[in-house]
Amino acid sequence: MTTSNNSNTTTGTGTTTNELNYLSNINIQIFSPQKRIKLKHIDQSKKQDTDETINSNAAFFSKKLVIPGQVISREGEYLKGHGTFHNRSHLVASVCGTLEKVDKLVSVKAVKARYQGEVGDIIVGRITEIASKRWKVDVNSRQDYILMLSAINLPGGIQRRRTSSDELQMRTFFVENDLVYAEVQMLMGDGSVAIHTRNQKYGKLQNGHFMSVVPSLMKRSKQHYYSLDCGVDVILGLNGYIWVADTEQQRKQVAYIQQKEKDSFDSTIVIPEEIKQITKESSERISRVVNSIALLEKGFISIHHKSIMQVYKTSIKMNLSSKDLLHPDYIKQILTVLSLSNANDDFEDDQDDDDINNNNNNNNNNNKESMMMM
Amino acid sequence: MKVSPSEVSFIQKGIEHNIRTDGRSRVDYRHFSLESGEIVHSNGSARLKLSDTEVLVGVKAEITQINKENNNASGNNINVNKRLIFNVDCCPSASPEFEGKGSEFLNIELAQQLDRLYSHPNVIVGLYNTNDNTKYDPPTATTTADDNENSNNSSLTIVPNKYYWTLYIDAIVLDSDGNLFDALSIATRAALFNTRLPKIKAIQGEYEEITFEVNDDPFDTLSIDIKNVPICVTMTKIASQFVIDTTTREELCMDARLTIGVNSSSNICSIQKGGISGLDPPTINQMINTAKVVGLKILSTMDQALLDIQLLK
Amino acid sequence: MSQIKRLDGRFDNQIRPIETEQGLLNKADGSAKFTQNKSSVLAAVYGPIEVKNPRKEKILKSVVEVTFTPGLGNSSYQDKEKELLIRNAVESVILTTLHPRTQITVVIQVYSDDGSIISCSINAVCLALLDAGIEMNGMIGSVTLSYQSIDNQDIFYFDPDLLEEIESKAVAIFAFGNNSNNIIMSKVEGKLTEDLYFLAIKNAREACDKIIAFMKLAVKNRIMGNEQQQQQQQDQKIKKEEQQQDEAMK
Amino acid sequence: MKIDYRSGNSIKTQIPLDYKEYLKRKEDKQQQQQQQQQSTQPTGAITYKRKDRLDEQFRQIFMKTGIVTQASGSCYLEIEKTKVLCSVYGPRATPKTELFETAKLNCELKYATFSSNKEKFDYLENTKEKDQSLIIYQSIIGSLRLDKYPKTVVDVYILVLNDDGDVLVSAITAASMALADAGVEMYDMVASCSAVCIKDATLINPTAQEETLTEGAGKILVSKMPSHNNITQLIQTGELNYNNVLESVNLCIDGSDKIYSIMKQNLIDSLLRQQKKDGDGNEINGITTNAADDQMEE
Amino acid sequence: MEAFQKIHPLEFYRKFLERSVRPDGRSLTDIRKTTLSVGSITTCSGSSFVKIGNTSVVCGIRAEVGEPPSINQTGIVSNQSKNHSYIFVNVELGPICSNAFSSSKPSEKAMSLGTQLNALINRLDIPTTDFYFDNEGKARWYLYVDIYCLDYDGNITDASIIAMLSALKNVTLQQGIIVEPNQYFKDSEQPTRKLSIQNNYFIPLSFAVIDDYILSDPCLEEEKLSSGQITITFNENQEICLLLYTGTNGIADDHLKKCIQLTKNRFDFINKLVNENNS
Repeated sequence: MTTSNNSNTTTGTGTTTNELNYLSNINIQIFSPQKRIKLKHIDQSKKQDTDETINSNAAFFSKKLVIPGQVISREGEYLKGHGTFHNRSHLVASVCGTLEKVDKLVSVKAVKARYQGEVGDIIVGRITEIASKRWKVDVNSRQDYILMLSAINLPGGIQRRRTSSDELQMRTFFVENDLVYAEVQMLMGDGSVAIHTRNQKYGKLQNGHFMSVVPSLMKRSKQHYYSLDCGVDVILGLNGYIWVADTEQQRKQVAYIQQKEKDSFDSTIVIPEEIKQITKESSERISRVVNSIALLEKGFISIHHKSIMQVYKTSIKMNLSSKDLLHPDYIKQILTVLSLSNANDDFEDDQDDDDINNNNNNNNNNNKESMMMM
Repeated sequence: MKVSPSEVSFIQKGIEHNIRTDGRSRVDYRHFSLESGEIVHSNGSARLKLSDTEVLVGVKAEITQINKENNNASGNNINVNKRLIFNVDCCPSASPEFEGKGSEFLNIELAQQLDRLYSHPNVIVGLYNTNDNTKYDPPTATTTADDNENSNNSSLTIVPNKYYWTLYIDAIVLDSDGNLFDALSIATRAALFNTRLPKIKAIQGEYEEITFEVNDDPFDTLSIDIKNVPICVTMTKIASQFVIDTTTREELCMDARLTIGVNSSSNICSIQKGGISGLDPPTINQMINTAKVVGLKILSTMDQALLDIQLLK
Repeated sequence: MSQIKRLDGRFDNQIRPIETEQGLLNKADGSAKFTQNKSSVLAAVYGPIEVKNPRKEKILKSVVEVTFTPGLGNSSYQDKEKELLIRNAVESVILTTLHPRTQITVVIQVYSDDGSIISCSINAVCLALLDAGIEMNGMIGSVTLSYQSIDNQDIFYFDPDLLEEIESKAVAIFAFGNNSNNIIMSKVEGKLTEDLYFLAIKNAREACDKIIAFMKLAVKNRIMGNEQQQQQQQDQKIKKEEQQQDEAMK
Repeated sequence: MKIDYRSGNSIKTQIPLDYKEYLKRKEDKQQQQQQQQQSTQPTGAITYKRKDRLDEQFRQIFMKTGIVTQASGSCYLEIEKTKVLCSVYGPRATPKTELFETAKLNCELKYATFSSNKEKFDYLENTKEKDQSLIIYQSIIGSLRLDKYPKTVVDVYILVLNDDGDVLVSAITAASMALADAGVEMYDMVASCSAVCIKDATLINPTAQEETLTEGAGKILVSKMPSHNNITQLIQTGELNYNNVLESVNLCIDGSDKIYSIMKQNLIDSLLRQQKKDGDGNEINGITTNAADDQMEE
Repeated sequence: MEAFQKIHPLEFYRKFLERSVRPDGRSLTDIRKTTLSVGSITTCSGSSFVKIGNTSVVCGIRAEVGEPPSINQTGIVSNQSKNHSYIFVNVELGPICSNAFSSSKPSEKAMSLGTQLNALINRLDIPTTDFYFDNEGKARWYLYVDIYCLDYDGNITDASIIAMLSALKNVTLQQGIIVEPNQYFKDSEQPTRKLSIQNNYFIPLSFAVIDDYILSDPCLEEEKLSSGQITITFNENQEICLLLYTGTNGIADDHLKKCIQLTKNRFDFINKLVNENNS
């Protein structure tokens, strides 16, 4: 469709340092002015293109899309839920999104809106402020959520009352900008939301990569912490915050922390360098997973362990290096591949754990196959 | 955007392994696309999208009269003879931090950086006819200079010692995901390439006054030769290594950065250090050297692409 | 000493007729207009009120703020100095310790400036303060003198107009209170010998007493609610008295 | 609010040029043009020879700390005619409730209106002052241990009284000295040096005349913490080739080492001066108290 | 002792003043050491540096050329339009000299001081011919006097006046030629001239009033504690050029007399100081 020039050359300037051999990947597309203007006025192909993606997304959601002001039903037929309002005798949508019906309650879930917590949601957040007896946590929502001192898991999992000395030592647990893995505890009457980390699996996230996507791409499921079979851990917070880390390294880290906590609690645990260490291969894998997620977001496809792995494998099959994943041309290619394979697939989120294990095995096999193909 | 200390160390680890979180090596550039001529009312414009970094540059040419009063005041006065005037505005849409006065210092820093990059008098080597690519000779001084005629960018002269073109280069940062310096310099170069100046004939009237005859044929215009126009490459030091084309997240873990301007004759046109911590001399040497290679590569790729477009027309 | 006739027909020790009006603004707590021929000033007082700028707040005193707005154009550096002089003079009569952590704002708007503008302003502010019912330890009156020497004769022009101010060798501004002999404010610009300066102080003190007496009467009339005509008659009477007294003084 | 220093005058004024100089410049220009016509050499490359000193030689430097009594630390610095005063206030608590873990550094450079004999352009001057403030800020911030002073502010004010070239170097050096004088914890002092490249010559510590000799000449500024061999600021403008850049950077590095030794000496001297003052006082006190003790014992 | 000074500064001072001394060892009438140097700034036509105790100011004068003022340009009668002045004074009290000042807007103190100095200079009666750029006065010199305070420890008025005076005395104006209208050139072959203020010195002295005590040459602490300030400036003929009293409590005539006498006593010193440095 474009007359763009896409030069993708690699340099062989064998000068001085070794690093320069990696010098590559400078891609420039330049659109000429005249062409560009014409495109806008005459060439409709681009527009159709976008329509197509919307359609495919619509198919993907397999749910009804509404826009603000669109009449959903007559009054009395349904109960008014979030994102809707009554106008004369009609129930009208107030946001752009998908229609959801639970019994007689109808609500519209916005396609792109800030996250709104519900009790039991598993989320990833970032500490923004330390107040008395509480932390404030940014969770991609309208306001900062609150993590009470009493709602955290004390080191070593000891169950005891929080003393005033704990209050003074709040900085040893979490400081500003730390990432936490938590669950929504309750919604307070004044609109504020409390979260808690009172479980061994929750707590501070360290030594991994953080990224954020649109919250509506996240799906509620039984599990949000996945150890993908490529050796990468992902935490898919329902608020659109995602954490990616190396399985092996995280396992060691957890073991180390537990060990340390037994010895002495009430002090900040500094993780030694050797435990922070990850191999080059695993950074490569992490970056591929990260890019897969970014690609899914670009294609507006819901993000869960299956879709991530699908992209991951497709990219390996296509023999792409992880950095190429985000090249516009490849994004298009992979998305087409995905939409083809997904057309037949009906997504089931509520899988049993066994199921996942099975899948994992399958995936492992697949992985081997693809490796062999390569 | 914020990062926690453990994220910083994770990013550093990745960079030491030569694999960044988005899969690039230390000296990989992100994919970028340039569009030019978007702003119809300007003389030239370009929009650059480098991943999530997006900048828009517009060039507006104006005729300026050399003010005798100012000019005779001091021959050393550069301000009067400045023919490229830069202005950068970080739009609050790029980041909430740019709201209000938040971007004031960044704007100045970016504009001054561009200003430094273009500080050499021979940045713009000449003009050529857009139609047939023949060189266009600017009118030269026929009479010996009475005033302090400056050699700076003399190709932008309309009437020697009296009138010249001033190019106002306005850049807007629409979205930001790091590497603003490089993005701006590349977009500026493309915008200059895209710039079309109308042909102007000055007619000496009776007495002192001069009237202009502007050629209104939209295709019979002048283009700027960007052969000597530099771009800059920012080398960012993170932990023990340095990388190019950083994302905002990487910039948050940076120790120091060095922005190096390079032109196609592989000369260094400007250097500016940024960031809090220091650099040792060997690293600086290495950085300059790498920047030179990267810069030349970007320039050659860019020139090739620009040339292709011209042929396509 | 012989009387000297000035350009506008006054004698050297004669001040211009005073016209005052109080309470002409309804938003302000107190306001007054003070007019002497072509020099005319409006003063408005707000307070004591909450301190707007917490930095300026004083723990033991109320803050006095003066804004001087010239009749033409924006306020300049010169006006800042006038503000400072007026503020200092006025601050010394207001019992600032009575209302700690408060602010008293004085706004001065010049209608027209024909000399002696600082004196006019101080007098106007004094009346406005009275009108606002702000506690003061006494009244304050101000007068401007210009010094000129003609034929080796030293002459003080009382209440000079702009022309006289410009052509003078020196201009002296004084402010006095009615309950002490001390000088509240004094500014001399130009060239004046020491002896002449003290002579000027003596003259100014007497003139100020007259002005204060006039202001007292004006306030009294306002409180009594007399009809305007009566007031005017009385005004004229006072003026005559003043002139006579001035003459007698010499 | 910035008020033009000429605002009091309704008449437009200008600084007159020297007539002889004007005539000379006119002549030069003609010559240059003739030369240009003859040869195809690029313009702007004027040869220049220093008369009074070597290319890598500094002018006389004088500095003195602690001269502003109201400030926490201050330094007055002279490089022959270039005169700069810097004062430091703080670290002091901020009224802002905003929480920061390190101290905030503010840096403000101002030119006195009479500091240069060029025409003053208010708007441009303002951005120039801000830009140079930023350069100074970046030069010195790396040397300070600001994490030692959480929730505070350190203000650095610099006033240029006389501009005869190398203002930035003077300002950075003075700022670092003033900070040391204020007792702000730092890793090392920052020494700075700049150079101008005219044709093949690299002139260290240029004068105002040398700085403006050719427009767009290569200019380099280096700030470093010598004891860490750490470069905190590096700025270059104008077109230079790679080798030239390296060469002049190295020259500047050597230059800043020289400046550093002067700074060190000055600081030690001022310390000794202070100690002597304090020491004298203590001595007197010591003797008297001792004497009193003796008496008591007896 | 120090704590007492910090908590009750006024009481602390009273204890000293009762014994007729000040905490820094001076008697009530002592003036701090005053030094002066001129011509240290090369980029301007005249300059001076004055130090009174710790207070230091630098004054620089830029000379520029412009057309002669047209008489009664605006039609508005004001102090300046009768004799269009050729000298413009500006005082800068920036954050560099004390943290009491901000850089964003000029302080009240600076503005009123600037006004006073402008008024003072306009009463100097320097002949207009002194400002002629060429012989006929087709163009005139205009002097911009900028006074920067470097260290603010009280009594900035005296320092500024001395600095302004000596800088003006230091100014040398080069006669020049006019090539075209609006093109002015200095010509070093033509004679230079100095401003004729030789016999027009200003002798300033400021006082602070604390309770009933009058302190000459107050330092910052004393200025802060004072209830009133007096500034007196004499000229060579023992005439008062500027006298300013401001304060919250009035002042008696006797006190003023005393102050005037003290100022007169300073005459010789200032005269010598300025003359020595300008020879």
